[in-house]
Amino acid sequence: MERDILTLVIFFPMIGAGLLLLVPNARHDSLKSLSLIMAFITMLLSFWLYAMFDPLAQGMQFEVNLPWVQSLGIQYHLGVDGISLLLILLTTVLTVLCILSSWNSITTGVKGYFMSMLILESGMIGVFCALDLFLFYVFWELMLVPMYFIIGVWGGPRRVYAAIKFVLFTMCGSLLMLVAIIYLLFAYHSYSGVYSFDMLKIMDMPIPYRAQLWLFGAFALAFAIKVPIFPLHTWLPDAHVEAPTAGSVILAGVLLKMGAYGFIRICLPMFPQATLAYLPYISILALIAIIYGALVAMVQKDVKSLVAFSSVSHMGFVMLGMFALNVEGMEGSVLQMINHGISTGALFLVVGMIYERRHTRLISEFGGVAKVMPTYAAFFMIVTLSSIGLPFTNGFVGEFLVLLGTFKANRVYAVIGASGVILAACYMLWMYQRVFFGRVTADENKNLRDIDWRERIILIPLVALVFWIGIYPKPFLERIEPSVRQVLSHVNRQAADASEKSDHLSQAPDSDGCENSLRSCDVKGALR
Amino acid sequence: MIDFSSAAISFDLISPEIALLVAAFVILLIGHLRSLARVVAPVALIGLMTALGLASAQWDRPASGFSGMVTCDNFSVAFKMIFIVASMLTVGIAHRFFKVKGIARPEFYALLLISTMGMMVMASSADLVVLFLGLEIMSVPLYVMAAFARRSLESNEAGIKYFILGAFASAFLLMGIAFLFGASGTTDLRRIGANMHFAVSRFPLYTYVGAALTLIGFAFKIAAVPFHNWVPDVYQGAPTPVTAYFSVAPKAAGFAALLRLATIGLVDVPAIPVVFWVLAVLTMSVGNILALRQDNVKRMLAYSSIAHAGYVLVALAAGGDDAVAAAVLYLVAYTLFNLGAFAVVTLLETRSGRRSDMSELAGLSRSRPYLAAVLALFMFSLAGFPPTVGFLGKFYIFSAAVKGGFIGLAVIGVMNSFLSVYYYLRVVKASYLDRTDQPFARVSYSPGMVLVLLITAAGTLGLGILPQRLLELSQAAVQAFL
Amino acid sequence: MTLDTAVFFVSAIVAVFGATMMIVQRNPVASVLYLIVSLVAQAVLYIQLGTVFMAAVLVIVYAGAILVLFLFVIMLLNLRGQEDLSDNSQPLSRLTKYFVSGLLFVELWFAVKSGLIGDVGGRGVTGEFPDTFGSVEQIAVVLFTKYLYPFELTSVLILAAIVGAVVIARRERDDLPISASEVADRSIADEVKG
Amino acid sequence: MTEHSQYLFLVPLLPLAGFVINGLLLGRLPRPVISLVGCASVGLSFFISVLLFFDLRALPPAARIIEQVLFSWIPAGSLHVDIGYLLDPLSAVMILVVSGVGFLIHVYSVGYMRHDASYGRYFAYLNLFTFAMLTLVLADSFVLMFVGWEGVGLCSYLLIGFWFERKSASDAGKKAFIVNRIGDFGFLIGMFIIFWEVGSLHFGTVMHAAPSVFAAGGALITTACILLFVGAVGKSAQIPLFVWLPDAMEGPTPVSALIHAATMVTAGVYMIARASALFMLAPDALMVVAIVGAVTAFFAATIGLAQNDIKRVLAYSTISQLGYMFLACGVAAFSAGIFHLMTHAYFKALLFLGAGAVIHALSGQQDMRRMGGLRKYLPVTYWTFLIATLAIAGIPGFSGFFSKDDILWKAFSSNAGGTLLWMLGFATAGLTAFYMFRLFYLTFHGRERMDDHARSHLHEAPGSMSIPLVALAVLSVIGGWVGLPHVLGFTNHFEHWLAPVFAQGGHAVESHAPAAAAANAGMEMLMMVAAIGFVLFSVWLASLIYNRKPELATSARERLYGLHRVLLNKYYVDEIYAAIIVRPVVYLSLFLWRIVDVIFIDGLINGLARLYGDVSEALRGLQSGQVRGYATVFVAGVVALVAYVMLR
Amino acid sequence: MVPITLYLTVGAVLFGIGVVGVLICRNMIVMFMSIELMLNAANLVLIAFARALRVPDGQAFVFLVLTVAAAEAAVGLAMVITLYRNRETVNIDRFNFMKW
Repeated sequence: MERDILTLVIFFPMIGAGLLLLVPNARHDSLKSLSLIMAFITMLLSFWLYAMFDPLAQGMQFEVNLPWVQSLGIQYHLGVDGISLLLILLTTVLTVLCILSSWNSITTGVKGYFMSMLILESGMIGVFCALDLFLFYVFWELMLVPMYFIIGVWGGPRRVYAAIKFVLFTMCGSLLMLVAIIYLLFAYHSYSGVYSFDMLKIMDMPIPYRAQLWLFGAFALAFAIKVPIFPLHTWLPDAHVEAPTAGSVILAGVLLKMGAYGFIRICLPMFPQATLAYLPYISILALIAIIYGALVAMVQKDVKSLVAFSSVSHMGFVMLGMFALNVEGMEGSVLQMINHGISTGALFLVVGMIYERRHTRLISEFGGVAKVMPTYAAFFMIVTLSSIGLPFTNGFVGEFLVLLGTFKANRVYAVIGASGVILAACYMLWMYQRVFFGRVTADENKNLRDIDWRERIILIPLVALVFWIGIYPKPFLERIEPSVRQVLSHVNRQAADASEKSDHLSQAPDSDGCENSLRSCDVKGALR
Repeated sequence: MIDFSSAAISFDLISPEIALLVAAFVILLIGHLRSLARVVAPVALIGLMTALGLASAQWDRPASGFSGMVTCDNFSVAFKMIFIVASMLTVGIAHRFFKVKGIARPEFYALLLISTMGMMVMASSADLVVLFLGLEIMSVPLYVMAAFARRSLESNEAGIKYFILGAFASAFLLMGIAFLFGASGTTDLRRIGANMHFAVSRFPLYTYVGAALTLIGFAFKIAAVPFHNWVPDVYQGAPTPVTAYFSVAPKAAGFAALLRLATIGLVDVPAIPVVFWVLAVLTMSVGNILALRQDNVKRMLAYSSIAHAGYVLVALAAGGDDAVAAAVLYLVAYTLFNLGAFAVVTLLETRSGRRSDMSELAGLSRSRPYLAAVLALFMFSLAGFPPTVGFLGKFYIFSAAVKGGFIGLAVIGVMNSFLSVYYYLRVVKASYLDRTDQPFARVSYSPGMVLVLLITAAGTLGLGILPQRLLELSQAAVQAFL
Repeated sequence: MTLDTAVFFVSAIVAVFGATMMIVQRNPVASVLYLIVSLVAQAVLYIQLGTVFMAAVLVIVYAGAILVLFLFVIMLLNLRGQEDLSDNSQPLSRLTKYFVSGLLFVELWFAVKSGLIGDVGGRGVTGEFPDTFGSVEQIAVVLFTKYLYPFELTSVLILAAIVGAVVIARRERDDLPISASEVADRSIADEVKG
Repeated sequence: MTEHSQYLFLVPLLPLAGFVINGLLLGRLPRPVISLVGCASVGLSFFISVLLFFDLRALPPAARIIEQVLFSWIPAGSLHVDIGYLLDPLSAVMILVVSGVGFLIHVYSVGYMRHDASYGRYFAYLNLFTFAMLTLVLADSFVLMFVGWEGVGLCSYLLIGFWFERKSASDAGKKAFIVNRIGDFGFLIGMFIIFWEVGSLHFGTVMHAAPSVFAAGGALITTACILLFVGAVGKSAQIPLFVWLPDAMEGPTPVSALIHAATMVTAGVYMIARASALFMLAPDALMVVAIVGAVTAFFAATIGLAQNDIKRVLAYSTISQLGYMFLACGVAAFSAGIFHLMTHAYFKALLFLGAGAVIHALSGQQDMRRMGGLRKYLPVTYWTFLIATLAIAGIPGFSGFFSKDDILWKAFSSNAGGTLLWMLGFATAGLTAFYMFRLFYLTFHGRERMDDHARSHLHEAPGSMSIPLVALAVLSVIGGWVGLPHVLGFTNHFEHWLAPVFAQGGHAVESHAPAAAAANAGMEMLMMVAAIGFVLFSVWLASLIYNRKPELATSARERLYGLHRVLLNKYYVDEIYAAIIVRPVVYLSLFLWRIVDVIFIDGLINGLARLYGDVSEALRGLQSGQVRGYATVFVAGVVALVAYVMLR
Repeated sequence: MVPITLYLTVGAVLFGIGVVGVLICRNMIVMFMSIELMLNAANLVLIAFARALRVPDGQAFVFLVLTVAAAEAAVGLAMVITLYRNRETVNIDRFNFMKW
C-alpha cells in the first residue's frame, strides 16, 4: 500500500473521471457530489502521504520504479521529496476547493467540466511525482488538454482566443523540451550504455558545457513560459481572465508552479554550469517580471487581469529566490510557490464569488462593497494582505526568505526585488479600495448578498493556510530544506567539479569576482 | 523447351495476395445477385481476415521467391498488416455511407481488395518491375474509387485529377526505373544496391537521374512536397471513406517502397539523405502551413496528411534501423488515428447535405458527447499529445532523428508539430467551444462504424499508453530485412 | 551516312514530328493519328535496336488497340475540336511551362550523353545480331520464368482496369444527367468564393 | 526568571484574543460585551505589564532581561527566527506606555464611537493594533519586530480608512500603508545586511556581536543603519516620508491619539533605540538621524503654524515632536529620546483626545475657524487640554519640559551634536509653543464661530471620555518627573533605568557625560532658562495674536501672503510627490501595459500568428485547382530534385 | 552504327514532348495521349538500354508496361466518358471546383 500510494494519488482522480462517465448527464447533483467525493478522497490520500513522509530523510520517498516501455528505456518512476510533496498537497486541496467553487457557476456541460477537473488533477499530481523525463513530459502535456477545455468551453467571452493561446504557448516551449529530453536519452546512452530517462541518473551525468547551455535553454523555455518569465507572460492574463473561476485558481495555483518546479527539479540539478551561466539573465528577467507585473497590474481595469499580472510579479519572486542558489533563497522560493498557490488561488476564488453575483469584474463597476458584503470584504482583505506579504501571513515568510537569499547572492537584485513589495501594496490596496471602499454607487451593488456557507467553507481552509504558513511555517520548511539542499548540492558539486576542470566559470559573463567568492562561500555553507 | 522451374513458384509467399484476389473474384461473381448483395461486405472482410491470418503466418519466416521478384520478410508482413487493417476499417467506414449516398456497388469492395493487393505486392517486393506493377495495381482501382460517386461533380473531378497526375507520375517513375536499369543492368533493388558503387563510378548520371526519378515516382504517392498538390483536391472530392483509405494505405505503400528503395536500393547515392532532408522539411512545413487556414475538415485533413508524410520522411532522412522502425511504427499509429478521424468525418457527413465544413461541427459536443470526445482524441493524437499513440510515433521519429544526429531536423519537426496543434485544435474548438442555436442533425451509427471507432480509439489510446509490444514489433520488422 | 543512320534519323524525326503535331492539334482525331505516326516510327527504332517482336507488339497493341480505343471514345463523344482547347495560359505561366519542360529535357539529355558512348555506343547497335537478342523465344523464356510473377500481376491489373472502367462508365437506370443548372451553380459559387 | 515572566506572552496575546473574539463575531455581540472585551483585554495586558515591570525592577540592573521563546518560527538554512519576546527596561517602558495609554484610549473610544455602526469592527482593529504594537516592542528579533512593524501599519491602514465610505479616508489609509511600505523596504534591506554579516537577527546576538563584526564607522554598518533609519522615517513620518501622517487624521480621533500620536509613530524611535548598539558603530548614520530629526522638527512645526484643521495641527506637531526624538537618538541620547517618547505619548494622546472631545461636541467639525469660545461649554476638556498644551510647549514642571530640555541639552553637548542642531531644536521649541497656543486660543477662547446648529448640540464629553482625559492630564504633568535633570540636582531615574539597554554600545560615548555635564552645568542652566524664556515669549505672542488681538492674525496673514500660502499648502510636498513620483509611475504603467504588453509583445506574437496565416493564404494561391498547374509544379520539383542529385 | 545515345536522346525528346503536352493541353484526351507518349518514351529508353546491355529483361518490362498503358487508357477513357456525360466538356481547366 505504501508502495503504491503515489500511483493511487495520481490516478484516483482519473478513476473518478471514469466513474463520472457512468452517471447520467442530467443528474447534476450526483455528478458534482461524486467528483467532490473523489477529489476529497484524493486529498485525504495526499494527507496520508504527508503524514507518512519522513521529513528528515534525504532524497526521494515512496519511490516506484517499474519498467514501462523497455525498448525506449522509459520507466514508470515516481517519487516525492519535500518540494513535490507540498505541491501535491496544494494541488489536491485546491482541486477540492475548486470543485466546491464550481458548484453553482457551472450549469452547462457539467459532466465534462468535472471530468476535466479530475483529469487535470491527475496530470498535475503526475508532473510533481514523475522522476522519469518521459513520464514527466506525458503528464506535462496531459494537463494541457483538460485545461484547454476548461478555459475554452466554460470561459468568458474571449475564451477561444485565450484557450488557443494558452495551449500554443505551452506547446511551443514543451516541444523544444521534448527534443532536449530525447537528446538527453542518447547522451545518457553514450555515457552509460543504457537507455534511460531517469532524472536521478541523468543528474549524475556530466554534460559538456556547450550542450548544457542548449539543453538548459530548451528546458528553460518550456518552464519559463509556464512560470511565466517576463516576455513570455502574455498568455497568462488572457487565460486567467477568460477561464472560469476554478480554471483560474488551478492555473495560478498549480500550473504556474509546474514551470518553477521544472526549473528546480530538472534545470538546476541537471545543468549546473548552464545554470550559473544563465543565472544573471534569468534573475534579471525575474526582476523585470516583478516590477513589470506589478506596474502593469496597477493599471488594470479588470480584477482578474490585475490578479493575473500580480501572478507575474509573484512568480518573479519565485524565480529570483531560486536563482539565488542558496538554501534560504531556494527554500523561500519553494515556499513562495505554495504561498502563491494559496493566496492567488484564494484571490481568484473571491473574485469569482463576486463575479457570480454581478457578472462583471470591472473594478469601475464596484465600490462600497464592504458595506454590503462585510464578511466577504474581510476574507478578501485577508487574502489581499497575504498577497502583499504582510507578516504572519504566508506571503511574508516566502518573500522574506527569497529576498534574504537573493541579497546574499546579489545585493542589487535584492534591492530591486524588494521594491516589488512596495508596488504590490500599491496595486492590491488600490484595487481593494476601489472595489470595497467608498459609497455604493451602482444600484446593482446595493443588494448583493454576502457570502454563504459554501463559499465560506471554500475560503476558510485557505485563510487557515494563510495564517498557518505565516505563523508556523516550520512543518513546511523542514520538509523543503533537505530537498533544497539536495538540489543545491547537485548544482554546487557539479559546478565545482567543472570549475576545477575548466575555466569556463571564470570566463562566465557574470564573473564579478566578489560575487563568485560570495557564491562559493555559500557553496560551502550549504554543504555544511 | 522452356524451363519453368527456375521461376521458383511458391504460393506461400503470395498467399495473402491470393486470398484477397479470391475474395475480389467472389465479390464480382456474386455482387450482382440481389439476394447476395448483403454479403458482399462480409465477404470482403472474410477475405481480408484470411489475408491477415496468412500474412501473420509469414512473420519471422523470411523468404524470397519467384526469381527474387517476391520478398517476404517481416518488413513486408508488417506493411501487409497495415494495409489489411486499413482496408478492413475502410470497409467498416464505407458500408453505411455508400448506401446512404446511393452509390453502393459491389465493385467497390472488389476494387478495394485489388488495390490492397497491389499495395501488398509493392510491400513484398524488392524488384522495381514488381514495385511498378504493384503501384499500378494499387493506383488504378484508386483512381476509380476516387471517382466512385459518379454523379458527384467533386468526385469526378477528384478522379480525373488523381488519374492524370498519377499517370503522369507513373511515367516519371518508369523513366527512372529505365535509367536505373541502364546504369546497373538489373531492376532488382538488392543487386542495384550491391552494384551501386560500380554503377555510380561508371554511369553516375544514369544512376542519379534514375534514382531521382524513381524516388519522385514514390514521393508522389506519399504526397511529398512539391509532388503533393493533387492531395487536397482529391481528398476533398473523393467520397469520404475513400479519402480515409487514400490518406492511409497508399501512403503507407509508398513509404514501404521508399523505405526499401532508400535502405537497400539507393544506398551510397550521395545526395539522397539531403534530398530526404529537404523533402521532409518542405513536406512538413508546407503541409502544416497550408492546413492552418482550411475551413473544410476533409481538406484540412488532406493537408495534415501531407504534413504527417513529412514526419515519416524525417525518419527516412535520419536513416538507420531505428529510423525505419520508427517509420513503421508511425505508419501503424497514423493508420489508426487518421482512419479514426476520417471515420468521424464520414459519420458526420453521412447526414444529408453536409460537406464537412468546420462550422458543421458546432454543437457536436453537446448532442454527441462521445463522438466529440473520440474526434477530439484523434485530433490530439494527430497533434501529437501524450498519451496517445500519435505522440509516441512522433517521439520515436524525432528520437531517431536525434540519434542520427539530425537535431536540426528534429527541431524543425517539433516546431511543425507545434503549428499543427493550431489547426487540429480548430476542429476541437469547432466541436466543443463553438456554440450554436441550431439543433444538431441526427447521426446514425452503423455497427461497422461503431466497431471502427472503438478499434481506432482504443488503439490510439491503448497503444499510446502501452506501446511496448508495438515497439517490439516495429523493431522486429526491421530486423530480418531481406 | 549509312542506311542505318539514315533510317534512324528519318524515323527519329518522324517520331518527334508526330509527337509534336499530336500536342498542337486542335482536333483530337488528328492528334490520335499523329500519335500513331509517331508510334510507327518508334517501332522502326525498335526494329533497329533488334527487338522485332516488341516492335510488332507496339504496333499491334498500341496503335492497333489502345489508340483505336482513344479514337472510339473521341467518336463516341463526338469531339471534333469545336471547343478551342489549345493552351490559353498567361504568357508568364506558359513560359514557365516550356521552361521547366525544357530544363527537364536538358537534364535528361545531359544524363543520356554522359554514358554508354565509350562503352557500346561506338560499335553501334544495328547490323549484326550476335545472339538471340530480341527473339520471341528469348522474351518468352524471360517472361514465363523470371517475369512470371509480374506477368501474372498484369492480369490482375487488367482485371482491375476492366472492373473500374465498367463501374465508372456504365450508365445505370437510375442515373439521371446532372442538370446544367447544378453545374452552373457550383461554378458561380466557386467564383464567388474565389 | 521572575515570578510572572511566564506570562510575558500574554501581554501581546490578550489584545489578540480580544481581536479574535470581536473580529470573528463581527458585530454579532451586544455593544457592552464588545466594549468589555476590547477594553478588558488591553487592561489585563496593562496589568500584566505592570507586574512584569515590578518584577524587572526587582532584578539587579545588569540582569534585567526576561526572554520567552514561544516556538521556532522560520527555520530555513542559516536563518532561525523564533517567536520570542524580550522584556528589558526599554521594552518595559514601551509596554507600559502602549498598554497604558492604549487602555485609556480604548476606554475613551467606548464613548467616542458609541454611535458608530461598525462598533465591533472598530474595537477589533484597535485590539489588533495593540497586539501588533506590543509585538513590535516586545520582539526579540528584527524579524518579529518587523511583524509588529507591518502589523501596526496594517492597523493604521484599517483604522485610517475606518470610515471607508469617505474616499478621502480610504485614500489616506492607502497612502499611509504604501508610504510605510517604502520605509519597510529600507528596514528589510537593513535586516538583510545585518543578517548576512552577523548570521542572526536576534537582538541579543546582533547587539552583542556587532562591535566585533562591523568595523566602527564602516560603510556596511553605516548603510545598514541608514536603511534601518529609512524604515523608521517611514513609520515615524519624518522627511521625506511624512506625508501620510497628516492625511491619517481621516481616521477616528482616538485612533489618531493612539496610533498617530502615542504609539505607532514612535516605533521608529524605539527601533533606533533598540538598535542603538549598531547605530553607535555608525556615527555617520547617527548624524543623518540627527539632521533628519532636527530638520523635520523645524519643518513640520512651520507647517503647523498655518494649518486650520485642529487635527492636522496636532499631526504636524506630532511629526515635529518625533523629529525631536530622532534628534535625541541622533546625538546618541537614546534615553532622552525614549523619555520624550513617553511624555509625548501622554500629552499628545491627551491633546488628540481633547481634540476628539471638541470634535465630538461639535458633531464632527474640525476646522478651527469654526470653533472658538468652547471653554465654557467643555470645562473638563478645556482644562485637560490646557495641561497638555503646557506640557508640549515645555513649560517647566510639566512633563514635556523635562524631556524636551534633556534633548536640547544633549543636542548641544553631545559629541555627535552641535550648535546647529541645537538651534533648530530651540527654534522648534518656540514654534511649538506658538502654534499650540494658537490652536488653544482659536479653539477655546475668542469669538464663538460655530453655526447655531452646532452650538445647540454642544455638550461635554461623557464619563468614559473624560476619565481618560483626566488620567492622561495627570500623566502629562507628573510623567516627566521620572527623569528630572541632573543639573537641577535631581537623579534622572529614567536614564538609569534604561542605562543597561544602552550601555553596551552607548557607553563609549556617554561615559564621560557626567563629567562633561558637571563642567557644563552652568551652560546647561543657561540654555534651560533661554529655552523657557523663548517659549514664554512665544506663548505671549500667540495669546496676543489669537486671543487678544485677532486682527493681528489677519494682517500678518496678508503681509506674509506668500509664506502663508506655502505653509498652508504644506510646502506643496504632496503635489511635488504626485508630480514626480505618482503620476510618472502611473503613466509608466500604462505605457508598459498598453504599449509594451499589448502592442509590442502580444502584437509580436499575434503578428507572428498572422504572418503564418498570411503565408498560408499565399501558398493556398498555388493550390489553384488546375491540374496543369499542378503538373507544372510537379515538373518544376522534378527538375530541381534531379538537378540537385545530378550536380551534387 | 547509330550510337545508343541517340536512341536515348530520342527517348528523352519524346518524353519532353509528352511533358509539354500534359502541361499545355487542355483537352483531357490529348493529355492522356501525352502520358502514353511519355510511357512510350520510357519504353524506348528501356529497349535501348536492354540492347546496349544485351539483357532481355528490358524487353519483358516493356511488354508489361504496354499492359499498364492499356489499363490506364481504359480507366482514363472511361472516366472521360463519365465526365463528359456530367459536364459536356473535356476541358481539364473546367475541373477546378476544389482548390485552395
